[in-house]
Amino acid sequence: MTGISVIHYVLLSAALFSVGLFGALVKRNAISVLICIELMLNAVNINLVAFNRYVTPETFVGQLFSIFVITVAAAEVGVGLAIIIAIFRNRLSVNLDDFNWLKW
Amino acid sequence: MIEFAMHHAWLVPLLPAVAFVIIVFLTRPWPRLSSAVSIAFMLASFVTAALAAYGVFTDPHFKHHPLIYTVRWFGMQGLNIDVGIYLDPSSAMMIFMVSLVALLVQIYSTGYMKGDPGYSVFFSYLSLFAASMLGMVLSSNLLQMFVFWELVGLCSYLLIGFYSFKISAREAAKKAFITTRVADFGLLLGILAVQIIFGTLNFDELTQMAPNFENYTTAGMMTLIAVLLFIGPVGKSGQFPLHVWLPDAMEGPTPVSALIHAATMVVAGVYLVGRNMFLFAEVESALYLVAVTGAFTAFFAATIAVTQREIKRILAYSTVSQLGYMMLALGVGSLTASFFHLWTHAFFKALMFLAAGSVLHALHHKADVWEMGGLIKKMPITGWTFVIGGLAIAGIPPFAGFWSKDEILLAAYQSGHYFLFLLASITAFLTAFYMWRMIFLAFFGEEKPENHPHESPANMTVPLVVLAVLAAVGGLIGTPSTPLWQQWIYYGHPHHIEPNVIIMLSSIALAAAGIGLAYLLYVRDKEKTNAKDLARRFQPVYKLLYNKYYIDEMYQWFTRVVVDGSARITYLFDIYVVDGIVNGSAAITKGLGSVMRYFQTGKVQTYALVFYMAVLVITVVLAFTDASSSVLVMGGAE
Amino acid sequence: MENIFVNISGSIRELIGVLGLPPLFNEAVMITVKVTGILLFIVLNALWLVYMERKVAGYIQCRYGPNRVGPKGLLQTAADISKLISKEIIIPSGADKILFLLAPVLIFTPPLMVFMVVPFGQNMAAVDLNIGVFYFLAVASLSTVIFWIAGWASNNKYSLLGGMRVVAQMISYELPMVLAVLGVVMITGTLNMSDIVRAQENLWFIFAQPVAFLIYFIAGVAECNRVPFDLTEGESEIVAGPFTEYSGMGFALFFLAEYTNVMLVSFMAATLFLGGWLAPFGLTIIPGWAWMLIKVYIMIFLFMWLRWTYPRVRVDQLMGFGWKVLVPLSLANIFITGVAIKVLDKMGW
Amino acid sequence: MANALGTVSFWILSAVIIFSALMVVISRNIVHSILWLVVTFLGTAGIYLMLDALFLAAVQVLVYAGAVCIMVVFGVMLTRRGNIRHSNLFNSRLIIAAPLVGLILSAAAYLTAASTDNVPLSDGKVPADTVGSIGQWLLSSYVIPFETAAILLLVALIGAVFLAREVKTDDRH
Amino acid sequence: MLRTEEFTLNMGPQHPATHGVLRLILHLDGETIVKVEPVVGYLHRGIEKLAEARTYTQVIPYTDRLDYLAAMLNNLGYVQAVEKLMGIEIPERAEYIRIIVSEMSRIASHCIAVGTYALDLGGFTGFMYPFREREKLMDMFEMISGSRMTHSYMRIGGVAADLPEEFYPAIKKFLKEFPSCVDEYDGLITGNEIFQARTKGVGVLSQEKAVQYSISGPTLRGSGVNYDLRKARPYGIYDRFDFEVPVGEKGDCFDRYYCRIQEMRQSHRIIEQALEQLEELPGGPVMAKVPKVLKPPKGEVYHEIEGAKGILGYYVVSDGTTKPYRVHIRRPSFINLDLLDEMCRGWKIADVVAILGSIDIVLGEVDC
Amino acid sequence: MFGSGLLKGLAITWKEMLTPKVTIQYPDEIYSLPDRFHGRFKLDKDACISCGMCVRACPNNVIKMETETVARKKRLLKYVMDIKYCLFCGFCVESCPKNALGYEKDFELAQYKLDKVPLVLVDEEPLPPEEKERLEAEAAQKIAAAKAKKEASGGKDKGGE
Repeated sequence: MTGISVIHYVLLSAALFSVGLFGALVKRNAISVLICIELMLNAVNINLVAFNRYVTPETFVGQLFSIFVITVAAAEVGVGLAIIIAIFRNRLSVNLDDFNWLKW
Repeated sequence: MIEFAMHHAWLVPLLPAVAFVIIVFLTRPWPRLSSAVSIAFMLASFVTAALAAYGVFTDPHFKHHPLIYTVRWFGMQGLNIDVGIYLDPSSAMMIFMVSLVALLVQIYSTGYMKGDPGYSVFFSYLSLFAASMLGMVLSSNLLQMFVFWELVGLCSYLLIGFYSFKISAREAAKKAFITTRVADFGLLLGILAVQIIFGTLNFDELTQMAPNFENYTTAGMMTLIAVLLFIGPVGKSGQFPLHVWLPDAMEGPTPVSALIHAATMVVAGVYLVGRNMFLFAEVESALYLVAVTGAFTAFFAATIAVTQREIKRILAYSTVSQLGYMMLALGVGSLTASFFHLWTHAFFKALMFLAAGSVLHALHHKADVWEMGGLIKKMPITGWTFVIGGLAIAGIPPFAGFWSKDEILLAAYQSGHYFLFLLASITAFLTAFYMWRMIFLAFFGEEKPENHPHESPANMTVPLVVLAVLAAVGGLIGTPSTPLWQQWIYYGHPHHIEPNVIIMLSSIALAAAGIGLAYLLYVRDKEKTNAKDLARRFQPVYKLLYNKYYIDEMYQWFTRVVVDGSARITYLFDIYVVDGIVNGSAAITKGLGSVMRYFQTGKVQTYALVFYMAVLVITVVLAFTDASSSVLVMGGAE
Repeated sequence: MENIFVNISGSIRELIGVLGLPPLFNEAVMITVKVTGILLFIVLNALWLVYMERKVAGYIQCRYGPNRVGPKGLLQTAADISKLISKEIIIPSGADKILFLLAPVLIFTPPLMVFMVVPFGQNMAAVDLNIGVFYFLAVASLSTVIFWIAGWASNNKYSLLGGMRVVAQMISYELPMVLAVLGVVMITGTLNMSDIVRAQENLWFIFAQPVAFLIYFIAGVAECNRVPFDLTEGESEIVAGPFTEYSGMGFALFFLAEYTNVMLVSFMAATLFLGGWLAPFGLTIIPGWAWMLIKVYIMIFLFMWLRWTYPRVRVDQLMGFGWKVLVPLSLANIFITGVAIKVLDKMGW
Repeated sequence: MANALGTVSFWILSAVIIFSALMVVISRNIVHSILWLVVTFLGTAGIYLMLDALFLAAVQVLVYAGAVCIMVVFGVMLTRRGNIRHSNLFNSRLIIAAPLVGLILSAAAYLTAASTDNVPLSDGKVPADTVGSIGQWLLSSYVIPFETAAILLLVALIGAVFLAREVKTDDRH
Repeated sequence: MLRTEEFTLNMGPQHPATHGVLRLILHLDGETIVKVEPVVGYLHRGIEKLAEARTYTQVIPYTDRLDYLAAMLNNLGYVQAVEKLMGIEIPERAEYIRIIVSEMSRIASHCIAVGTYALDLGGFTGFMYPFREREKLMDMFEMISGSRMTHSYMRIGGVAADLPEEFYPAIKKFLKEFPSCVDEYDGLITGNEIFQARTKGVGVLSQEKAVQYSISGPTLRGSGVNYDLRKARPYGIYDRFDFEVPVGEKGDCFDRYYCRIQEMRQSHRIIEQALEQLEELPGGPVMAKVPKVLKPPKGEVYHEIEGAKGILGYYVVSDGTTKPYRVHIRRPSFINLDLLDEMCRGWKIADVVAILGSIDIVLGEVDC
Repeated sequence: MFGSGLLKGLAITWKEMLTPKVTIQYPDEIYSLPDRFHGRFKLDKDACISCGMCVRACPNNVIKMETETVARKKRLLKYVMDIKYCLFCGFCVESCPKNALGYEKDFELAQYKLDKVPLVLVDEEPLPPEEKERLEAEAAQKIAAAKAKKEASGGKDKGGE
């Protein structure tokens, strides 16, 4: 076994992303979908940081991107939860399958 | 100082506008402060205007070369709109007159509006009104003029409807606004036509182009433009048949009426026609239309005024009538006479309105002249200034009205339109009659015991006195022996009309006759039996006149029958044809949609699923088929 | 005296070095030794603090406090703990068993993790982390989750209410705390705790940043859920908040964790504002770590004094105070600090 | 030796991350999901530490584990209804989604493995003062995104407050 | 707009803040109170019924157990009611002793009210200091009657025994120290900004509502109604003393609390004056001449006094035998509790505790 | 000023912390009880005349008294107070015409066993029948002797009982 290289991290990221994607596609609870999207964002962050470390260690572009991603994720969770709560107040449900008013 | 004022003439409208802003945003809670701000700014504006006017009138250079400052407002391909000032003798005269009257009205208002809950607001409106009018006067192009024109309309709406708790005030404000809006539509069309045909709206450029209009368009088109442009003034200046709003406009506070009727709103139309004289002058027919409209309006309004009972209403119809005079003068091609009358009329009409306001103030808004009487003893300043105004409007020399009216009659006579001249002469007689009928009824005769009039405070009488002086001597700048006016304000070349002694004398005679008749009917005859008898004898005529020829009722009928009827027909068309098409296409879409909607579940996750399927497919296709794109996916350089 | 602990650790290192094992192993052993030492220190201290709290309470309330078990009641806490250990752990029906049992264990983790970077004295931090202060704030924020787990897993309405209160309160007061600490960080320009202590050689930051200290202290009290911010366990309202259903050892662990948290906040206050191991008035005869302890104990006493003096605030007052007073105040403090730094910099200080 | 340690910790952390992420998805109780999510985040922070991103690791813990999860917990509590033990179930798309995700993962894995040689690796050293460097970067080259992010957070804050605000129908007094 | 689910919380019967076994069913919206349902009766002992099977004298120890925090006042009300029924004049010395002990009792009760109120709001030390003073009072009660809480000291026709000699130095010491102690409560509890923030403006009880619901005692006076039976309808010899009736302004929790603090000072004044006048009296009997077996004439009587919690009334019906036909007690705590729901609505859980504490109920009295 | 109240509170608690404590260390130190203290009851058996006033005065029927009449004289057999129902109102003590019933300064009445709770003040066996008979006889003799004496003195001493 040769040490750990960037490929390992990318594979880890891919796996995490897949799990998150899977969750986002198949969970019923809206909040659950939201946290699965967080998983996906985390996978992206791992990728960014890994490439930053192995490709351009002297600069911090990847890390900076990650910081921005984290920022956006925080904002997204805040607003997303607010929307879910608002919907819940009206419909008394967080089941995404009940939210089908997006058609006609 | 004078130089400064001339080159910074934009300050004249700007100062009242600033006052408006200050009052609205800062000083509204403190009424006295608001009025002080308003008057201070107005005074500054007046001083600037006076200095600028002085500068213009002392330098002959400006006779033919107006002072123009413009900046580009916005520009694009084929449409360049400037904004700027256009200072020539006409506009200089106007800014001087408007700012002076506005200033006096504001000073007057401090007394008249005292204690009103909307005191500050009123002054802010007055400031804005003056600013709009001054801006309009100084406009360097038609569009700018139109903008201020509309602002003037807005302000008049606000001020007429100032007592918005009164239904009649609200109705009057709406009427004024809608009527003038109707007319403004014509004006806007005219402006558009000018822009399309000449490609510019600037007066200086248009002045160059208009004489050679054949290069751009046909004579018929020119006529159309002129007529369209004229529609605006017809509305704004209360010409027949759009005069209906003007008498109702006295629903606003009296200082507003004075401002509207004397200096600002209504003369805007006259000014607009005068300003665009270069267009009208090119088409005879348009000029004739103006003349006929003016003459008819003058006569028509005068006849109505004979029978009216409310003091402000009589004055309002007299305004309509006098405006008709001005239009007539323009129509017969005499800008000089028209503007001269505008000038004198501003003073005596403002004077009379303010005096009427003073009377109403004293009588607690009892407006019927028949219920007044002998007021001159209790209110000497108001009474005598009113008498001066009456003499001026009736055309008794040497008061201002005589000279300007004489000028108009002369111009009409010389233009060869004798019928119009006749109409104008009769109007002069009627004017003298109904004016003095009012004066005799209100100020002379027996005092009515139920009235307890008192003289108004100084801040109301001082403007009256100032205006009375101006009404008395304001015409002396344009007498045949001192033709200062004629040297400065003219269209084309300096106007020089030989004084016609016959016309002069006949006009004096007519005026004297009118006054005399009024004296006979209303002073000598204590019981006024003759007047009543006359009214009874010519009952149909009297009723017709008293009801203002039923014009309002005709409009009502027109609206109800013609407009509503045509609307009904259009409605049917809309329902069956237009809606048919619309609904038909909707039905087709709906039918399609009912099939297609099964693809849209409304569930986000399903969409995401499909989305990722596509991602997968694209990735696989890109990565495994095309060598060049696989680089894209796999990254890095080969 | 000053370097006694450093010397001890050095000699241990030498001792292992003799064995000739790989350096990594040596490092591992050293870390284990340090961690064990710190753990022992903390747990024993927490026990002592429980006793101290009760003594302080007693003296403030015209009584003696514990005085039966052992001399002057010194063994009271030990007795209590042994009693609690011997008690049955009751798991309420409907509780989330695993989480219910996990929460008291986990509650110790964040403070202990933070203690790894606290400089107990000169060169006496187990790990001298580059971003020490930030690490403290980050890890400390984890305990919120654990409190909430305890509240939620109990399946009790009071517990849940308490859990929600903990979360709301700690989140709200974390923000002013971070911002208050930021004032210090701005002055020093480092997040390393040892460096921050060294930067206070001339002037303790309590004098340079009095407002920040005050905010930090108030936020610290709230973070530890102590009076007047002890809403989470306000016994007159929601019985004992998240701990209502805990009995026996579970309760004891929460109890000790509270004191660990108090100690942690006090240590941080001493480090950030009170000059850490630096001796005041040149009293270097007392070793640095002792000074540190003295300062920490002053802070802890302050905590106790407050607790036995003040009533409790209401939950909306608490949140309002946090968001409407402390946050703007700390922002203003940052702003003023920034301006002051720039100005002093320009003046050549 | 250090290399071996790194390898071992990488595998451990990866196992923790993937396992806890799977637990996030599989748990039938939404609260458990969130707690597993915390574990995932902490594992990710560990990965950052291995990648010499000390600051980012702390940010990850502070923001994700400390704040985001708490927020989600609040969301769960505010939308609680019925039995929380079965609050996080699968829906009917499982049959399609599972193979799809599998395919995506294998495609990604294949492509990653296939493009191993294409990554331009660098032997540079990570600067010692990570926090300082990040600060420098944020306030020089990236000051506009930085400020934009600040505005984004503000907007999100206001938006969230507005959306989640309860419409009060009656007043207290 | 649908609202979030209502949350029902059972506060009590075993809860630290309910002052005994009171159960409050709280209907919550988040932490905000929608409705409070007090459930009483956990401490019901049937004292009124028990009284029917006892002789007139034997009822006295049961009255102790109504408001066990101010037992002397309960005794006083009952014995005065029976005396009124029988038309007994009691010796002046006994009157003075009664005043002294009942005002002491009032202070003792208010000490508890103030202390537990501090405790309810989380200030534990504020709980201990008033207890210190109460302890001294109870020592004195022990000297007088032999019991610390349930004294049974008063008798129909007087009191059980004259004051003992050792009582005088003790009460003088207490009177000297007490004002500074009240100052201490003021400093520790009243003046505390957190305490004020918790109580001011909370649970406002309007003057009209208070009168309508027949609220009494400091709870009523906190709402600004100046009604104290000792002033309004003096019983016993209360008209001989100079004291004021403290009155609140807004009717919030703070005013109710602060009324109690001020009442303690006024009671202190009354005791001082009573003691002074008592010492000038010659010695004499403390019991009127009453027969050994009491047989009041047929009839009924209602007598009310100003208790520590409010107006305490006794309604006694006699059928001419040795045992009362019916005894009914108007318990101020029970009546004051009526408005709890209304005062709590819209406030938070923590405020329920504050409001309940400010009403100062004793469950022994509520449930009777 | 905001905060002054908070500081004052701190000052008060600080002062109190330094004040010497007066707590009595209960089992070690003895609390001096006043004379009137209502503690354990004591009965002067010799003074008691078994009149039953105390039994009647008790509101709660705490006192159980058994007597036997021997030779027209009441003799106290059992005097048991079911102390768990006692209100300590003191009516029994007050009602005692002979001041035979009184208090002790002992308040530690707690017991480990329930059957130990009742306070047994007098517990004597009834006299055996022969002893009783003997006493009766003795009394009868005495009476007879007295009668004889009376008759001898000629009914002078009438009130002698």
